[in-house]
Amino acid sequence: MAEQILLEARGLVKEFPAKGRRKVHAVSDVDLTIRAGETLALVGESGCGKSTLGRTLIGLIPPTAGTVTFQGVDLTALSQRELAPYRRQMQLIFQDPYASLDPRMTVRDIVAEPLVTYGVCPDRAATTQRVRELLDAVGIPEEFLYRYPHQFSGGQRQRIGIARAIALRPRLIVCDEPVSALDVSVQSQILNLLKDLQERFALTYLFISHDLSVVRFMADRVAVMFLGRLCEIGGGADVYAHPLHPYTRFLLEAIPRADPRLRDDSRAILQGEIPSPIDPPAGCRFHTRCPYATDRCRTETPALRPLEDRLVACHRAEEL
Amino acid sequence: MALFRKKTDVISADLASQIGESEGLGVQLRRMARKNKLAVASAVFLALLILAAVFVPLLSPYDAVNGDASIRLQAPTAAHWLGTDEMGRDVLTRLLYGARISLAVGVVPTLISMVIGVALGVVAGYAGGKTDYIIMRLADVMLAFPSLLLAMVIMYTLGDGVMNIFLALALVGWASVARVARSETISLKETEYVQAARSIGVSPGRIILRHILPNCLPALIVLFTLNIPSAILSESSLSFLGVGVKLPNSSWGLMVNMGRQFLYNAPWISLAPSAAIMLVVLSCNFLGDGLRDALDPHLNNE
Amino acid sequence: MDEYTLKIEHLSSGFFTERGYVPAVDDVSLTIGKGQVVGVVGESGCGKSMIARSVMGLLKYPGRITGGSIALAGRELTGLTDRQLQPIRGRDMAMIFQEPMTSLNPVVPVGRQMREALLLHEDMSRAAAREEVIRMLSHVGISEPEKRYNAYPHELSGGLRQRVMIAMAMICKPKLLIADEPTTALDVTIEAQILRLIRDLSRETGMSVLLISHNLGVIAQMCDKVYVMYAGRIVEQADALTLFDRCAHPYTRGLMDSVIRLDASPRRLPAIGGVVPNLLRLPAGCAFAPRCPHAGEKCRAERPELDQIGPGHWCRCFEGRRS
Amino acid sequence: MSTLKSIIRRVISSIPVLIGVVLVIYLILRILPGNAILTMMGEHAREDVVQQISAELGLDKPWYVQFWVYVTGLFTGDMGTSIKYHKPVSELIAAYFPVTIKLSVMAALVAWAVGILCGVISAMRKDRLADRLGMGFSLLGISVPVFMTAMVLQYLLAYKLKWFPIQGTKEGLVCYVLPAIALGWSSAGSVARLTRSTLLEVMGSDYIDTARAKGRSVPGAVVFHALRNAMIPVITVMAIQISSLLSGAVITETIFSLPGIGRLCIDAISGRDVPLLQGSVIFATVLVIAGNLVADCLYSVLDPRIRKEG
Repeated sequence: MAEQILLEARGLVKEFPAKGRRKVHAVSDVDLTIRAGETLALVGESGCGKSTLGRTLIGLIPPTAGTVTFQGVDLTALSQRELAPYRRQMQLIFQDPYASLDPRMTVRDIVAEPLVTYGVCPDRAATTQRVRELLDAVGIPEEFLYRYPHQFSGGQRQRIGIARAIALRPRLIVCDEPVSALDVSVQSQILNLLKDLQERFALTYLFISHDLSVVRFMADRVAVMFLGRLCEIGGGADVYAHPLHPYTRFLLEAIPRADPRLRDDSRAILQGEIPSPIDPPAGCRFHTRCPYATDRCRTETPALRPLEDRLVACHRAEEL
Repeated sequence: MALFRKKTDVISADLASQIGESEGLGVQLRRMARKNKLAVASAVFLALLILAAVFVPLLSPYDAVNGDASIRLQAPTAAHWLGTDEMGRDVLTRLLYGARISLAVGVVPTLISMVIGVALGVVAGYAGGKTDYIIMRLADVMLAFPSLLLAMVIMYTLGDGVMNIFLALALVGWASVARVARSETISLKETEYVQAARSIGVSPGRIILRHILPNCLPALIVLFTLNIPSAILSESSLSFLGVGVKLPNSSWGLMVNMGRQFLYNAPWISLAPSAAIMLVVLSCNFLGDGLRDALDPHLNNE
Repeated sequence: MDEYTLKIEHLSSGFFTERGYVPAVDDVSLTIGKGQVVGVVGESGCGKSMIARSVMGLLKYPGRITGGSIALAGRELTGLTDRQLQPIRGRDMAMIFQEPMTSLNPVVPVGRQMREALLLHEDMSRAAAREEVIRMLSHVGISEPEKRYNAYPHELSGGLRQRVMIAMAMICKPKLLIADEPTTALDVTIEAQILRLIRDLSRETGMSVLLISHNLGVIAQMCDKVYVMYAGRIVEQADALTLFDRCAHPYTRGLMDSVIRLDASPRRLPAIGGVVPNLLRLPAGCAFAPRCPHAGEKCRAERPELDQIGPGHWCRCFEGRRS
Repeated sequence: MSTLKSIIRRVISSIPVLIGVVLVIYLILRILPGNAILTMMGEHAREDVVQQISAELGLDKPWYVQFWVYVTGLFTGDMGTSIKYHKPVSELIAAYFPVTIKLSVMAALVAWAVGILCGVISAMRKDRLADRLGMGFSLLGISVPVFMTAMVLQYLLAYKLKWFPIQGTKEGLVCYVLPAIALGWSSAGSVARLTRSTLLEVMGSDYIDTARAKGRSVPGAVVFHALRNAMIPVITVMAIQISSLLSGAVITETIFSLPGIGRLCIDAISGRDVPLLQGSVIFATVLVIAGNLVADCLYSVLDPRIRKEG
């Protein structure tokens, strides 16, 4: 796996204004590196800020603080116009197959939009031919070229969204919950397609999802996020085999296994509600739900530190 | 925050997508025609009225300006379908001449206010922040005025004349259009396909032209067909109050005003133009409702 | 005969649309014993939610029941008018829905909405009802129930709202709880809490549960008996252990294979080819034939019946015994 | 208490709109081509009268100074003096406005009560006779011009059947019945149509399923759950209706010769009386802003999600 760093975020912070002069701490002091050709999964529950982090990394949302360097160039220092050549190399795949395609445009125009925006092809005919190739690469038959989005099933629409995302041969694609709205059988088809395209076009994925099983299949590395902060980053197999951070452990144990024999009602379940990102708990933000929390956890925010070939943000990771 | 679309929404669209044929704008309009007879009838009525207004010199033997005093204040007869007025002129002929101004007053200022309103509304909606605040406060101010009073004041300063009416009604009408355009833009701005265009690097101008406006179209077309009648009503009210169209021009509102003093012995002089206004407004409303059903994307999926 | 809490026989219901009759539920039979948790699993559009709504008599227009019988604790429901069903809904059978975000009235405090469920069926004073609601709120694990009584839905998280929905459903101690994808819209840690809550309440009160889900993990963790549905028909039925151990129908096998294992990293996922069939243009013979790897001539021509292939194990497939 | 705070906040937020209104009227009357003041002045040929009026109106000073004088005057209730009646404008308005208030309030109450009732019935009886009749009535209300209804009512019920006075306000409240009906009908029509569509939409939402699953009957679900949610968008339309009611009032007051603000505007225009016109239009607009304020407060009472953010 190429070791070359494609994208690196340092001290990334994103805060949104909330009602009454309060702030939503969506992303707080995140350091993250994405290596060329890998699939880094960003996993966490709703409201943990993973979508915001994904969009901030590719410059769709301006960060409140911190830097994002892409192939050695600091994007946060660039103006919108200077950002254009880099934005072209980073694309986004969306969650909702029914909202990510413009209902008034034919499939041909939807997939052609990136090509037209950057004048990739000399003329209309060349663009249309290019669109045919892209649709073929994602398994959409040619005769559907001039149809409208609402004439396609959920799975087919997601394929069209993917064709649009790979049109400009990007280096990095952020997939934001790409299969959450799809049925199990259609999900597998799309996940297989994403893996094939990764190999064929040497793509790097930042794969955002709340579904831990999907992440297990897709991810080379996994970054677990809780309330705007990263609590654990490591190789997929290792993290799932023996998680170090208590939140990761509870997350993995909470997954309902498709095996009635594993039904023991005694296993520990994480209690309490997901705290609000508007006024997150002090110290380690997980301490309000963590059964192992100590005074130190309640006051001192644990930094992401190396432990057993992984990075963990927990004071008591060694003892648990 | 709803985590993601619930599965059942996905199926109803799946089911619908397999059933629906290829759906261009043309097909949608044909479906509307089948489903909504009233809208079609209204469209036909309006078309006939416009034709009659344009070709009235050929259709009617009578002169609209000087009448035959001997047949003054005559009830509707075979010769004069809608009777004659106090000057012995044929009411139906005057009605068709009046239609020219009344219909023009329905369409022209509405078009102007649509252009101003959509432009300001979309910019306010897409840009947000201070520009949004300024444009919307201006719209709030214009909407605070009772429209008729504001139009009256504008007509008072500009002086009467058909062109001034166009300007007055346009100035009064743009604010409500801006408000609709702004709310449509704000909801469209949040959709994923607009975010997709932004993430590709499409410029804001192109996003508005290629994504926002086409998807605003259904709401704007419906708004246009519904604003025409309110403009016609405003003009007829202005003329009725004597601050709108003045002689020698004639419009339905003016005819109603002129016929008022004969209301008790020759009611048809006022009632004919009033009925005409009602029919035009009714057909615009039916047409508007029909278009709304036809152009509403998720409606034609069921 | 009423040892079953719910007994459905040859139920058919569907939608009378402009483009023809859509047979969402086609000749479904299902039974739930006292205190038993029964699961109905299948992908979107297989008709599982339609069964739930048929039992409750809450079919959305243009849906209607077209055949079969539904007996709740021995009492036949299909013939009843809406007025006759009202006293049963909420008292003898209750339902919770998939979207906690939109299942509560946004402009009425949650406590008052629960009190309404009580006062519709029991004649007690408002104060007594309020006490019972607060007791029920703490019983489903909601902290500070007095404060939450006056909270509005938008002030509660998804998990809390689903607990309120469960408390509301349980307040009249119904014999049957119908849960239509109760945790699909929830995060995995909250989902675990809600599933455990439903299971504990069922055991505690002997209440039967009809659990509808597309997630095989949820079904495996919760259900004693499982019905697998495809295109409006039951294709396989067995107790949970048998089904997950040796399922017979190719579609069930396909679903089981596409469940991602956490302890393996396969190169590719097995996927069921093709698309969910269009209920308006169902193929002759077995509905799964177009997507089935073992489909033969017989499968495309005739419609297989649901026949027994083992103790409590039924399968609708000619080749059923083979796999 | 948070609702009081939100009410005060809304009153403050409507001040800029008010100042904007005065500015717009002021500019229209002075800046737009065909300056209204000059047309007014043109009428009085004699030189000394011209001097006296321009001094009185302070026309020699730059327009923004005049504007400032006018605005500060407004707050003290001094809206200048009417040229035609040689009386302070505020005095005239004080005399005329009760008629318009009575007329529009009666029209509004009748219209909204009928509108909501008709909308609810049509929604409950969707696509049946009651629905067709209700929607037909509403559509006619929207389509028939106010002056037509007024004239027909006056001709039939007042002139022919003599049930109501033909015009004037001598016989007290009964004089307002016909004008209120003529004025209210179109507003009732749009309220009915909107009530029907929002109610139908709300009836499809999940919490109505929940209510039905609790054992609520359909009418019960409508009364206890759907109606309150459906009223929220209807309130906003009612606020917008206030300004069209006042527009209609001008016409009905003319036909039934009721001495209201509308008539005052007409007299001001025919008498070329700028201060009076300006004063009465501003007053009418203040009524609209006040109406919107009431609707806003009702809105936050009805919808807790708004009230909380206050």
